[in-house]
Amino acid sequence: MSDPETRFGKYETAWCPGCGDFMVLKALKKALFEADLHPHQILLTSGIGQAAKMPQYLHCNMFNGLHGRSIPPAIGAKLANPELIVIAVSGDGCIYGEGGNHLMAAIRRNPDITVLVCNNMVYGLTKGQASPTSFQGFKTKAQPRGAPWQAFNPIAFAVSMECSFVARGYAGEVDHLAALIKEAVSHRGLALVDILQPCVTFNHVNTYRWFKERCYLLPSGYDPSSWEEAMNIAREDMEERIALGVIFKKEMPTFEERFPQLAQGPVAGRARVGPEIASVLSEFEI
Amino acid sequence: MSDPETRFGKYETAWCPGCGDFMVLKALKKALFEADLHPHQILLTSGIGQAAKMPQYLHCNMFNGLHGRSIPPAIGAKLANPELIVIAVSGDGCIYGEGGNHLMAAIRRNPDITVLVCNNMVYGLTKGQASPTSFQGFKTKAQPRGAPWQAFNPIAFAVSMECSFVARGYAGEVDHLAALIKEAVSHRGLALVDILQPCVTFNHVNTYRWFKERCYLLPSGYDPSSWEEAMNIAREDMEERIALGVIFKKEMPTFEERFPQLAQGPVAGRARVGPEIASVLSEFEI
Amino acid sequence: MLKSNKIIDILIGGEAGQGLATVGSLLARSLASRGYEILATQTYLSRIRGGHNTYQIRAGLSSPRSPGEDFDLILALDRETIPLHGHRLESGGLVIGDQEIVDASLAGTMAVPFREMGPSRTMNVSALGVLTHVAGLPLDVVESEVRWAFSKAGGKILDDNVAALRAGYGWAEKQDKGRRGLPPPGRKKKRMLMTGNDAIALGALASGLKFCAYYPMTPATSIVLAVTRFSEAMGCVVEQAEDEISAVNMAVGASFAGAPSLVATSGGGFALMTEGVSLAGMTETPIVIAVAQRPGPATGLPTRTEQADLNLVLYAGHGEFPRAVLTPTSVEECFLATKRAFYLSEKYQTPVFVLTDQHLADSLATIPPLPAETGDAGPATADPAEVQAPYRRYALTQDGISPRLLPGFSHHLVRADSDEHNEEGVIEEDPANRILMHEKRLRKGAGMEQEVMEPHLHGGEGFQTLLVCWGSSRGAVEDCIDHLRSEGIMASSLSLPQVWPLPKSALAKWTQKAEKVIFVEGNATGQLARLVRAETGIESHGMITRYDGLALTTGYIVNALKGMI
Amino acid sequence: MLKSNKIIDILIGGEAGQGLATVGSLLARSLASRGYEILATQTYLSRIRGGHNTYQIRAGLSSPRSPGEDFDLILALDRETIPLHGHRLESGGLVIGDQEIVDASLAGTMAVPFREMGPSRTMNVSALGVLTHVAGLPLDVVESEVRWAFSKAGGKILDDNVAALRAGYGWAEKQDKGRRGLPPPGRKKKRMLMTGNDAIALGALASGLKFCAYYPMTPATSIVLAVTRFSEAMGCVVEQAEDEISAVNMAVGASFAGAPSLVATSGGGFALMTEGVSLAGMTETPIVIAVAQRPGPATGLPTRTEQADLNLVLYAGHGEFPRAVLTPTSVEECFLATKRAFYLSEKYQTPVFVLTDQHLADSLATIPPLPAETGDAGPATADPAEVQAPYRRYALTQDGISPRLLPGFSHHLVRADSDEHNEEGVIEEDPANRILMHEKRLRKGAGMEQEVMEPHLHGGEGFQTLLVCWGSSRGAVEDCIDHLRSEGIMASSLSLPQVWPLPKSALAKWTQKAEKVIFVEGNATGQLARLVRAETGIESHGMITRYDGLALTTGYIVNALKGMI
Ligand SMILES: Cc1ncc(C[n+]2csc(CCOP(=O)(O)OP(=O)(O)O)c2C)c(N)n1
Ligand SMILES: Cc1ncc(C[n+]2csc(CCOP(=O)(O)OP(=O)(O)O)c2C)c(N)n1
Ligand code: SF4
Ligand code: SF4
Ligand SMILES: [Mg+2]
Ligand SMILES: [Mg+2]
Repeated sequence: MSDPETRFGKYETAWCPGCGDFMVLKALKKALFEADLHPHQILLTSGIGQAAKMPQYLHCNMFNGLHGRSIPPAIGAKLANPELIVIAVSGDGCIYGEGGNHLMAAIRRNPDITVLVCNNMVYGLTKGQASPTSFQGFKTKAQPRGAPWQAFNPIAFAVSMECSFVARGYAGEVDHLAALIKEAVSHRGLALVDILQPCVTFNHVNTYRWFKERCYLLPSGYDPSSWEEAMNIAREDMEERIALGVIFKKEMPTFEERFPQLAQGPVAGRARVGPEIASVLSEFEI
Repeated sequence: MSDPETRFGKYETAWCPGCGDFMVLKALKKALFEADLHPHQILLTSGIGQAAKMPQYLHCNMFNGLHGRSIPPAIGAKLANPELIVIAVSGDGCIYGEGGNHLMAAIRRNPDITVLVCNNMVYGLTKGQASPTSFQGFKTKAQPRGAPWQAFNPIAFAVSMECSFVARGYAGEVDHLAALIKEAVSHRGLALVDILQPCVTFNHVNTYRWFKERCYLLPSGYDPSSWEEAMNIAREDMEERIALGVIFKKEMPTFEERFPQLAQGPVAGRARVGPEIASVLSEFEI
Repeated sequence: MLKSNKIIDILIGGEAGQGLATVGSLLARSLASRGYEILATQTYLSRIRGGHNTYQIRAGLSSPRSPGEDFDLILALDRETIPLHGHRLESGGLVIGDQEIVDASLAGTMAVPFREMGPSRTMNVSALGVLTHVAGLPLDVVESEVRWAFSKAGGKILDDNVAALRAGYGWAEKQDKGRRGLPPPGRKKKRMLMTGNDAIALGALASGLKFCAYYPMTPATSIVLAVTRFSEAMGCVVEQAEDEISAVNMAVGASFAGAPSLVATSGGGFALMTEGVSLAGMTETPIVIAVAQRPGPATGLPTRTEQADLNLVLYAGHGEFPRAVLTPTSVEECFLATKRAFYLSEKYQTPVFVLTDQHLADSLATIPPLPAETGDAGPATADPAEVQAPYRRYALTQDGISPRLLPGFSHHLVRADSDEHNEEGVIEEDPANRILMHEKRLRKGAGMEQEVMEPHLHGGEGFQTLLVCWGSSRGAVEDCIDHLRSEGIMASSLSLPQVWPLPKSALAKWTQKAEKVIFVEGNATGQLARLVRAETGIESHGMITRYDGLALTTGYIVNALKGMI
Repeated sequence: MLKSNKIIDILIGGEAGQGLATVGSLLARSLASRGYEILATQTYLSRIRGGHNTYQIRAGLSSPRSPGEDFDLILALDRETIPLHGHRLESGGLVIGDQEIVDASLAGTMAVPFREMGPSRTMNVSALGVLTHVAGLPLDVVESEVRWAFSKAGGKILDDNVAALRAGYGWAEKQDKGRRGLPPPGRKKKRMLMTGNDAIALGALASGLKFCAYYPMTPATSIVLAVTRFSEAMGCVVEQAEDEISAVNMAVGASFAGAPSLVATSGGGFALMTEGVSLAGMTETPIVIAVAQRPGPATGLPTRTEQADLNLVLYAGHGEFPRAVLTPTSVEECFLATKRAFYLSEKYQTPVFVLTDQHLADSLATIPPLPAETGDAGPATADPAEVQAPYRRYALTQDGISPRLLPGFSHHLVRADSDEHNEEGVIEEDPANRILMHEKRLRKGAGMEQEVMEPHLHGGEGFQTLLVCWGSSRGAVEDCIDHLRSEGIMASSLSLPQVWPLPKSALAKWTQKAEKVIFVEGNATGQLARLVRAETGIESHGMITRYDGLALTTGYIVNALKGMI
């Protein structure tokens, strides 16, 4: 198993040729490989969408759930078995749209999971409606006058909520993205990686070229522990420049650590009903 | 109708004596009165909770909907009839918890509605569970070890999303609150007013005294148009000091303005099917 | 109405915030610890203070099945109690209230000078003192309950309350209104005292519950509070989710990972979970969903009771997949049915419901001790060593049940998919595969049909009229049967603790013996009656329905039966 | 299978992204504009590129009711088409494909040198050119459709496509494979061409639709896209919501404010809306909900078809409240049923469903011109001047319908409440009020029962066997009846365009004449059959079900009937 594809498999996909998701998949395999993780240690959860097909193409445990709901099963599984490396991966519509409330709550909880958002700024699988991250004015069949909303800025949102780890990657920079994902997976706490992912079929505005012209790597001296710096980066106008890298980082206790129940290891698979049940029942004796 | 109670009525309530909601109701009536609004011009929507009972006690149009869903019917009604003054009022659990996704999306849309959150930092009606704004460690029957999450900071969240109008009021300062609400209602665009509201029954941490010791009014020179200033205020540690006033303000086109359909007035109540239907159908002739 | 002299009925009425539930539960506990069998029920409003609530206790030498409707003792803590309930005083009964509320000159009333007995915040405990004497309870039994209840507060609060209790008792002793007590209980049997919701929580914990997610909603919240209370001792993780959608999806994820999981909610919250139920059906993930009904539609009457969400629970979730719906008929059965629910859901790897209502959820009853069985009550997982790679999570089998492995516990990979999938759990859109997988899932339903909980027949095998009911109304229906039989009417009842799969053969067997089959349901449209007709063709000859927010009672049913039989 | 020589069946197979739908719809439009009646259906996969999809066209001199199963012409755009569908070629039929795909030496094949006809991105239009000739269509008819389709792109793209069309046509002309064309159409009748989803959108707009909220979901999205296309012309506000919960709650709010409102979704999205449906029921707010079914559970087969969400739609939402469920049986009826849905929902102030499926949603058909009636099709509101203050939004009336006012249009205040409420809309927890209000709402259901859409009887009044179906399968069932009758079998069919309230008297009338009643449904458990039994006691003698993701076809039904009659 000396390379990512041998370890994590190579599958036929249902993506369009040229889709940025191929590169995300590649980076994800590379990251997991370099983190020395093995398929059975990993649980990938996802919602529904093009990006959400990712776990179908990666040899590991998988829970492919409902549209918008990649995060709740990830948290449930992590609480049941904190030893699993849990990664939720889905699209921008799935995680920032339908599932927005779960992301908000997850950031406040800070479970030790990684959230990868393949952000193509459009709804891919349903054929090209505007997504929360579509730029205002982005024209589609469903929004012939252009998206009528302000675009969602996931980085500013997450930084404002003091999310434990906030990063932005770009599908066009596989090695950099792989390094980011690797760091996100090793980070203790909720790690959000917003991944700019060109959709060659439905997004003719935010193309490879468009990203290439704007993306830059955060300088090596950049300090992600500064909230103010992070917020400045987060608020850069994407039409002008787009920073890639770990933008914000804050060490905090994880959600799982707050449960004494989990101190002796996973509750999943534990001997089911111990003698404690007798004393519990006895509390109701009269 | 020379005073708020004559115009907007006086009802028996189902609140506990001493509840901060009484003062919010008083401030709301005062604000509407001083804004020279009349009952039939106003639509109050709400979710479910103690605060969500507010419209029951105010003489005006009312849509008392589902828990968590005060905002979507407000937007629907506003789009149907932009001439209505639409105000959504509910609790912190309702708007920041169950309904978080709607608040996120509403801020991005910027409809000209007002959102009043009676933030008692607890679930009142269901007898005292932790809410998103409960402080980490806040102990309840449901959270005997204390709330395991970071508290939600609605002000930082809204400012980070460049919400058109962000304010914080306090039930203990009725006149100030009334002025805030009046300003929020006159503001064009989405106005979020987070209202600190003591719950005398289930929140024995964030009490009148606690608030009194920390709350201060933003100085008259404060400039809510500065995002950085606003974010600084938003991020003040509530344990230390709590600013009251209009914290952030940004003029933007409203959501309704983006619909040419609404240029000639409300679609609600319009003559139903005009001669345009013939040309629409003719597009399908073959 | 049939009422033996071995039963006493007590009603306490008052506002929320007056300590009504405190008096009620202390009295209930005292009666139970004295050795009586009790059943206590509550009605309350959707508010924290004010309004008019009641706490009712029926106590006796044998277990009461349903709440009383006429009262031996009425304690009025507010002014509304007497106008609302005064006419329900038994002859010879006693009304107790503050002297400002009741008219001292009337026979059968005790006008108490509560103000003289202590501060107003202990007035409820003074009233308990009066009740203690009148109900013929030894003071020390009640006092030790009061001490237990206020032990945590301690200090002056404890002392004040004990003093208030004694003051009330002492005052009552001096009156000559007699006592309305029960005959002394025999040798005390071992008993437990709990609510329907407690019993569900215990049933879940006794089944190896390891994960519980919820969003607060009356009348389901107290299930989760009971689980929470024991969660650390039992190694169960409990999390309050941001909404019901998250609760059910978290629970499905936790269960997938290997933690037997529970969610608890009521109608509106459950409506939000229905997509997740379908997910559990498709991914074949065990999950138990406790739905405590309250009257809808929408917010409805949030604190009252109804049985109108049977259809919702039967058909919730898009697409077709197997499920079971258990409808416990008593507090004790809440425990048993919940255990059954975990057994079925883990065995058949599918969602299973425990469907109750506010009436049962809040019913406090003495029950025989519950068994403290230990052991591996949880999921039957396969032995990873005996499973061939690649592991087929959805292997096609004769009974539709695929050997289950947990992710992370072996080198096998566990792959679950909400899309239609092949045996390995990979998305597959081919029609032939669809047929195989769809039929595999539905076969599990056929298996569950072979092991349904059988209905309870009451009244004996000889009858002309058969009343059929489900869930919480069993007690009232059975008391009604006893009453009818005492009047020479040949009626029996069949109470269903499980409505899906439907116990078809028992229904066929008993209904065909009846001249008249009458369904008794706490809803307006007769949801069980329709289900039975759809599934078996069995016709009902009448329907007794109730949908005013209150529980079905013996008197209500007897009344409604007039003219029907 | 019965097939007249006045019908031609064409199948086009290929990958997503190859322009299959473009060729298909251009050919369909050309056939229609030439004066033929057509029905075009699609199967596709849940992906944007690749996979194997089909586009089928049946064209004839009279309106085709259901898609063909054997083909006169098969166009293979990919390598999978021939292995998958080759055996379904009619004798004398023709297979057309690139010379690298088909074997030129076989009779009945046309191996086309597409590469020589232009760039690969116009290969689909070259193929259309070949089909144009073979199907006996005049080149200019098709060319004008191509010009129309590419007029927006214009320039080189337009020119290249026209050239490709001509190249294909010219090449085919030179072969001696003959033509498979239809007899020339008679005098051209006025026709419209649209899909089931278009027809729903038009039905809504023609009913005065003023607000539409949705979250994208196959196969419902195209309803909303059609509404969007005309939204500015028709003064209708359309908004893509952040999720389905918001969509339905927005629509309820808009409708409350006075805008007739529509939401459109499919099973999983609808599951999320069910709490909102209950809200509409309780607040008595009109709303029309279009549910286009696809196979579940969970994500299931997102682009395929099924009729398995009938139960969900019938019982969605907690608590009991009136609703209507319309199940249009053809593209034309999608328009009529949607108009009916708005009429019912506005009249009875309650949620009404238009329940279709992917098969009907995506069916493209020629239909008689739809009436462009103008007028006040919307809600009947009361005259504010004649309403006494305080306005009672929930005034108790005999038919349960309370006079409706809109907020902001007069000095009256309109107060809607999701809690149980009194006549003025204020929360009220009293049991007596509950009974009045609950019965008031349910009375509206009784009213709707008086005006159900009657079922369609096909085959005549003399029959031994009666097939009963609902929704999209009508066409296949009726073609099956014609086939059976042509073989001397006395069978008729009853197709239900409305299943709730159930057309009980028509069902009773026709089923009692039948020796055998057989239900035909696109689900595994026979959901209509169970509903009919529950409501009427009518038994079925057999069931034809389909749940592989494909539509019920005439051949499938005829096959399944073998041995049954
Ligand atoms: C509850 C629900 N609503 C809607 C859908 C339909 N749906 C499937 S994928 C999708 C959007 C996909 O967009 P995104 O999450 O951005 O993923 P992408 O395809 O762009 O990778 C939608 C709306 C669904 N499957 N379930
Ligand atoms: C879908 C749904 N879930 C849960 C509930 C139960 N519920 C009613 S109010 C409430 C919380 C109220 O808290 P908050 O919104 O903070 O209002 P407060 O009572 O504190 O004013 C909950 C959980 C409900 N009515 N509907
Ligand atoms: S539609 Fe876009 S996101 Fe989806 S596979 Fe194609 S290129 Fe990728
Ligand atoms: S419980 Fe709290 S929020 Fe509710 S009425 Fe009482 S004091 Fe107010
Ligand atoms: Mg996307
Ligand atoms: Mg609150």
